[in-house]
Amino acid sequence: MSGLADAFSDDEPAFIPYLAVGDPDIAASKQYVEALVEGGADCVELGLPFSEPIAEGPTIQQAVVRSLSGGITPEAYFEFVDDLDVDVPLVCMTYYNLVFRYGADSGTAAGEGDHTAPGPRPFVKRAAEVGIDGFVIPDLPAEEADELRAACDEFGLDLVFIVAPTTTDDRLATIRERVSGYVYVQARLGVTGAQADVSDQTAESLARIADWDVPKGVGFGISTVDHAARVVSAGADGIIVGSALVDIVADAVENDRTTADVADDLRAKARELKEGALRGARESPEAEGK
Amino acid sequence: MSGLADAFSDDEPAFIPYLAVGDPDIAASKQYVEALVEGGADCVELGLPFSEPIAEGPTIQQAVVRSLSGGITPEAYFEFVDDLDVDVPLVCMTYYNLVFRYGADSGTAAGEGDHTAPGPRPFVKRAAEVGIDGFVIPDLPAEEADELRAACDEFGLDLVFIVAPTTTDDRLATIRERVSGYVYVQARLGVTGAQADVSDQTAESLARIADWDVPKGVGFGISTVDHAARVVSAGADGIIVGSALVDIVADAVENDRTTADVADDLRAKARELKEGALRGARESPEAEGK
Amino acid sequence: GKFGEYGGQYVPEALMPAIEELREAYERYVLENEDGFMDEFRERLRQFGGRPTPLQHAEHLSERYGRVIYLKREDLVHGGAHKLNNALGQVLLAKYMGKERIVAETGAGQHGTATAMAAAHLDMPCEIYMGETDIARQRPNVFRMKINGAELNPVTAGRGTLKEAISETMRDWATNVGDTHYVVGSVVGPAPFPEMVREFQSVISEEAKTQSKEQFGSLPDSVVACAGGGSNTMGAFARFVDNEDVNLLAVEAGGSSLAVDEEEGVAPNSASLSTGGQGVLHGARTKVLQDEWGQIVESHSVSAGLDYAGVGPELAYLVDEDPVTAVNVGDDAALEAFHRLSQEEGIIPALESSHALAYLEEVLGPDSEGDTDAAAELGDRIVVNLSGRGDKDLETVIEETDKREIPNAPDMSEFSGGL
Amino acid sequence: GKFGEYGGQYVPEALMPAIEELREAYERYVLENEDGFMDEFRERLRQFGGRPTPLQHAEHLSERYGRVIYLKREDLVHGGAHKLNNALGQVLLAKYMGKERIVAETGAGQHGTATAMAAAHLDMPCEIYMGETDIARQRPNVFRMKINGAELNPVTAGRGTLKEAISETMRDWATNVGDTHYVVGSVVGPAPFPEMVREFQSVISEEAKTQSKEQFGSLPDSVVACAGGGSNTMGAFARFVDNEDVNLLAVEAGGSSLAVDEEEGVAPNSASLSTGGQGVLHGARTKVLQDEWGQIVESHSVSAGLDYAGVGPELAYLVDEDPVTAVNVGDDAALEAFHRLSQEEGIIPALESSHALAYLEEVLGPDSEGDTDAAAELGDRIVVNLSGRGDKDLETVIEETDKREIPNAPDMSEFSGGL
Repeated sequence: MSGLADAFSDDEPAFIPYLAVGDPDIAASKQYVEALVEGGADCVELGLPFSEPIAEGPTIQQAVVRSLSGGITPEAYFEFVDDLDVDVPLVCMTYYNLVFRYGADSGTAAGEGDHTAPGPRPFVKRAAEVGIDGFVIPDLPAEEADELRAACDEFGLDLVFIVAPTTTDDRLATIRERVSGYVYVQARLGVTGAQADVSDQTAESLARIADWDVPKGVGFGISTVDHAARVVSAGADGIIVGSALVDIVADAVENDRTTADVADDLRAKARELKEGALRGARESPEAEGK
Repeated sequence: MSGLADAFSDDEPAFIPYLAVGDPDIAASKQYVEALVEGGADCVELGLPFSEPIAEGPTIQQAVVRSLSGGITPEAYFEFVDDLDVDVPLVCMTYYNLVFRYGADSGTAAGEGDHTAPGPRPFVKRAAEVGIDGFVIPDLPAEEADELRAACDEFGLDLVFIVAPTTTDDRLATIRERVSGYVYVQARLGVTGAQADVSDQTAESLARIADWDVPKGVGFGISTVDHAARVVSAGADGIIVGSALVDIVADAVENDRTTADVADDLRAKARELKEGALRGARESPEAEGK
Repeated sequence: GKFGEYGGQYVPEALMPAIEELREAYERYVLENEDGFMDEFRERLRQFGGRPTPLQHAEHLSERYGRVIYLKREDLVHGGAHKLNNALGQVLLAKYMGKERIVAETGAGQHGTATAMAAAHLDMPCEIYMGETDIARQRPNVFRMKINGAELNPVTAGRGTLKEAISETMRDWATNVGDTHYVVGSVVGPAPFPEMVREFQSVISEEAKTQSKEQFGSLPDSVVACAGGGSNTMGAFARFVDNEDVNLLAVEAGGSSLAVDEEEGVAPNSASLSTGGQGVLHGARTKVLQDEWGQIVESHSVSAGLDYAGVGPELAYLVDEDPVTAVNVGDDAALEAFHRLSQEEGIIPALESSHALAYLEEVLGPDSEGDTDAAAELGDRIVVNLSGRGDKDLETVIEETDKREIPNAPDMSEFSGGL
Repeated sequence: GKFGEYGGQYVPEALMPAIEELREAYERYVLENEDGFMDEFRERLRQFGGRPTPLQHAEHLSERYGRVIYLKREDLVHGGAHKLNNALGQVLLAKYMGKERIVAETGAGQHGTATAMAAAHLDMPCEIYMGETDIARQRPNVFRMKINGAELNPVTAGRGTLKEAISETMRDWATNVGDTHYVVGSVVGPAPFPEMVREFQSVISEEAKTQSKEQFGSLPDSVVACAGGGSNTMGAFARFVDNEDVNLLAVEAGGSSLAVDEEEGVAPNSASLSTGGQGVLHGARTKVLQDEWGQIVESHSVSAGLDYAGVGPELAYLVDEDPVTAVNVGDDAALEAFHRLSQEEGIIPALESSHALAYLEEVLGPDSEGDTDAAAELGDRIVVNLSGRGDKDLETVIEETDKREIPNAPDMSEFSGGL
C-alpha cells in the first residue's frame, strides 16, 4: 500500500487540508501546516504556486500571488517540505510546467535552447527525497500523464487524478488505470472555492466510482461542518478542503494578525471539519446499516 | 459711354481703391470712402461682404469677417451707398450668391422652397437705384454671366470681368464680348493681397488685350508708389488697390485708433498711390514717345 | 457641366483654364479610357482599395422590418469609407495629367485621410487644408494624415472649419494651378467635379447592380443612401438612375430641427435638399442652406461628414426631377440606428451611414407611424449603402449618446468622460 | 492533437469532455463539412467579413528592396484584422453545436472585438474577460465590444492583463461547459484549438496561393508573417507548408532585447520561438518564455497583439522540423516599418504586421548587413501577411515614437500628449 493510502487506513474518514506553501511566507506556512495536522489532518496537500493557476478560483489564486511575491521557488518548496516535522502523508499540488521544467538546465527565456531535455523525473526524484508521497496536478489529465506516472512508479510516489462531474465513462476507465493514492472527486463544476452548498453531483460521482479500489477524497467547495458531514455520509472516504482554510490566511494578511492567532484558528477549523467528517461517517447509510 | 468709363475719361491713369463696406462699421466706412475720394480716387470698389469669399486673401477675408460681424446686409449696403456723398463712379464688388438671392422671398434655410425664383435682376435694379455704376463678381466667369449681363444692360450698369494670367485666348474672346466699364487685369496668380513686388505677368497680360476698347485696370498685389508707377508705365489705364488699404483699417481696429486718424492715413495713402500712377504715366513708353 | 439649372462653374477667372484642362482630361482618361486610365484605376481600386465590397444580406434587420435588407459594405474599403474611390481616382488622374502636387480640404478628416492614403500610394506630394477647430477635434485623423506623409495646413480664418478650409484650398489652387490638382472630396464644386466624382464613386452602384442580379436575380426595389455633399449617394444611385423601377432615397441629416435660426446664422440641420434654396456655393449652383440674403449659414449634424450647407448639384437636380426622393432623419434617430446595427449585425456604422439605416426604422420599424406610401416606395428588396465604418465616430457617439435618451444604447456611463 | 512533442491537452479534468465534444464537432463540421458548415462559414466570411482580401503588389517596397513584394491585405477584413476569420468560425461552430453562450478572453482587445462582432452577427450571447489594466489602456476596444452588445467582465487578479484573463475564461468555461463555448483567440490552448484555429485562418494562405498563381503564375518564393500566438502566421503558412520551395518566415517580437531579467520575471521580448524553452502553458506543450524554474515570465512587445509568453504548438513544431524559420525584429525596427508603409504605400499597418515588414528592411534594406543567406531565403517574390490595420495602434505609436529616435517618423511633437 502506498504512502498516501495511509491517510485512509484507520477506518475513519480522512481530512485533507490544502495550503499554498509560502503564503504569506515560509515560516508562517510551516506553523499553519503543523496546526492543521494538530487539528486532525490525515494528509496535507501542499500547494507549490505556479504563475498561471488556471484551475483555481479567486481565493487560492490570491494565495498563489502572495506566495510568489514572497519569492517561493520549487527548491524553496522542497526545503520547506524537508524541514516540515509532521507525521502524515504529504501531497504536492502544482501545475505541470513546474514538474516538467525542474532540472532542465536551460531553454528558458534566457535563450540557450534545451540542453538537458525537460521532463518530470528530476522533480519526482527530488520530491521523493524530501518526503512527498504523491501528486495532484490539476492541468494534467490522465492522457498526458504517462511520463509522470512512470517517474512516480520509479520513486514509489502516488499520482492522484481528479474525477469531475463531466468525466465520461470512457475517461473514467483511463483514469482508473493510472490513479493511485486516492481519487480526487470534484464535488461540482467550476474551480476551487468555498461554497454555501455542496452539490448533489457529489453522490452521483461517488456512485460511479464506488467499486474502485482507491479511496475517494471529495473536494471543491467544502467549507462547513455540514458540508463535511454530508459529503462523507454520501460515501466519501475523505474530504479535501482548501479555500475555506486559505480564507483564514487571507483574512489574517489583510488584518495583520499574528501567525500564532492564525494557527489557532486553522487548528480550530481543522477540528471542526474533521468532526464534521466523523459525524458524516456515523450518519452514513453504511454505518447505519451496521 | 458708361458710368464706369468716366473714371478713365480725363486721360490720367485712374486710381481705384477697394474697401469692404461696414468694416469695421457703417459710419467709419463712410468716412474712409470719402477720404479715399478726397485722396484722388477716380472710382471706388465697394465690397459687399459674402460669407464665403473664395477669391480673397487673408487681408480682405478678415475685413469681410469684421464687416459681417458688424451685421452688414445687402440692404444695409444699399442704404450706405445711397447715403454716400461722393462724386466718382461706384463699383459693387461681391459674390454671385448675394446677387442671385436678393429679393427671392424664400427658399432659404427657413425651408419653404422657392416661391419667387432667384435671379440677379432685383439686385441690379436696387443697385441702380442707389447709384451703383457697375459690378465686379469674382466668382462669376463670363460663361455664367448672361443673366447678370442682361440685367445690367436693362438698368444701364457696367459688368467688369477679370482677366487672369492663365486666361486662354478663347476665353479672352468670350470675356471681351461681355465686359464693360473696364477690364480688371489680375496682376498675378493667386488671391488678393498686398505684395512686395509686382509681377512681370502684368505687362504680358496688358499686351494681350492692348487692342480692347475698354480701359484696363490692374489689381492684385499693388501696395506701393513704385508698384503703381510700374503698372501704369507698363500700359495700365488704372490701378486697383485693395489689401494695402484694408491693412490700414485692420491695423486701426487692432490698435484702437480713431476713425479720423484712419481716414487721414487712407487719404494720404490714396494720394501716394495716385501720385505713383501719375508718375507711371509720365514714364510710360507712350508718354516718352510723345 | 449643367444638370438642368444646377451645376456650372462659379469660380475665379484664374481657375477657369485649370477647370477646362481638368474637363478635357476627365473626358479623355475617364470617359474614353485613354492610356488605359480606367483599367489602371479599377485594378488599383481592387488591389489597394479592396474592391469589390460585398452586398451583404442583413439577417436581423430583415427580420425586424419584414423586408429583405442588403448592406453595400463600403465600410470595408481601405481607409474605412467610400471616400477612397474618389480620392484614388483623382490622384491618379492628376498623375496622368502630369501634375506634381495635390491639395485637398477636409472637415472631419475623412476625405483628407483618404486623399493622404491615395497620395502616398501613388507617390504624389500632398497638402491638406483643415480648419483649426476641426484639427483640434479630429486629432486621430490629423495624425493619420501626417503618418501617411501629407503636409497639413491649419486654416485659422473664420471659425476654422470646413467652409474656411475649402476657401483656402481654392486659393492655393488659384495660386498654383499650373502644377497642382485640387482633389475635391464630394460631388460638389465647379464642373467637371460633380460629374467626375460621381463617375469615380459609381463603382458602388455598378457593383451593387451586378451583385443584385447574381444574388437575387433582379434589381433591388430601392436604394437608400445618406446625403451630405452627396458622393456616396450619387455613387450608390448612378447606375440605377435609368431604372425607373428602382426607387432612390437620399437621406439627409435632419439634425435637431429643420428650422433655422436666421439671427444666429445657424441651421441645426444639414438638409439642403429638403429645406435649402437655390444658390451658388463653392463653384456650383445647387441647393444651399442660406439666410434671407443669401449668406451661407452654419449647418449642423451629429455626423461631421454630413455637416455641409450645400449638396451636389446633380443630386439637387435629380430630386427636382423625381428620380430621387429626399428625406431626412434627425440626430437622435441616427444614434439609435448606430447602436442598432452595432448590436444586431456586428457592424459599427459611420454616423453618416446611420442616417440611411435610421430611415428604415422610421418607415418600417415597430414604432413607425405607418406611412404606407413611404413603406411601399421602399419595396421588398432594399439596398442600404453602408458608406463607412464608425470607428472614427466613437468619441462623438459617447458624447452625443450621453446627452440624450437613446433607448437602445448600452450603459456607457463609464465612458462619459470620453475614451 | 499532437505536433511531434508539442500540443496536447493540459487542462483540468472537468474540461476534458468539452474538449472531446469540440474535437468531434470540429471533425464533423469543419473537416467533413457536415450540414454544409464550411459552405456557410465561407459565405459569411465573404459577405460579412469582406473576403477574399487582395494580394496587393506593393510598388514602392518592391522598388526599395529590388524584389517583388506582395501584401496579403488582412487589414481589410471586417474589424480590421485577420482575427475575424477565427472568431466567426468558432462562433458559428458553437451555434452548430447547440451552445447558447460564448466566452472569450482578450488582451489588447483585438480578439475580443472580433468575437463581439461575430457574436452580434450570429446572435449569440457573448461575455469577454479582460484584465483591468488592459481595460484601462484599451478603452476604444472596450467601447467597441460594448456597443456590439458583448458583456465585459473585468479581471482584477494578478496584474490584470492577458494571462489572468485567459485563466479566468478557462474558469468560466470549466464552470459552464454544458452550454458554453470558449472562443480561443489564437492557435494556442489544448487540442483541438491549435488545429481548428489554423483551419479557420488557413483561408489566408488558401487565397494567397490561388492569387499568386493568377497574378504571377507561380507560388511565391517566401511568405513572411509576424508571430505572437501565431494565428495569422499559421493562417498564412498552412497551405504552403507542403510546398518545399516556399520559404516560410515567422517574425517574432524581439522587443527591446532578447535577454531576460529572471529576477524581475520579465522578458523584454515575445520571442518564444527564438528564445523560449519547451513548457506547458494554457493547455498545450509548446515553446514558452519562462524562468529557470518554469514560472512563466512577463513578455513584452511594443505590439500588444504579439505580447504573449507562449506560441502555437504547431508553429513550434514546424520551426523545429524546419519548414518554418523563426526570426525576430525589435521594437524600434517595427516602429520604423510602421512609418515606412504608412508613408510609402498609404497603408497604416498594425504594429504586429509591422514586424513582418521590418524583417524585409533588416535583410534587404539599404542598411542591411548583407546576410546573403537570409536574402536568398526570401527569394524574388515575397508575400507579406499584412495581418491588420494600425488605426488601433495610433496612441501607442505616438507614445513609443516619442521615446525613441525613429529616423523616418514625421514630426509628431504636437501629439506628444496623445490624441
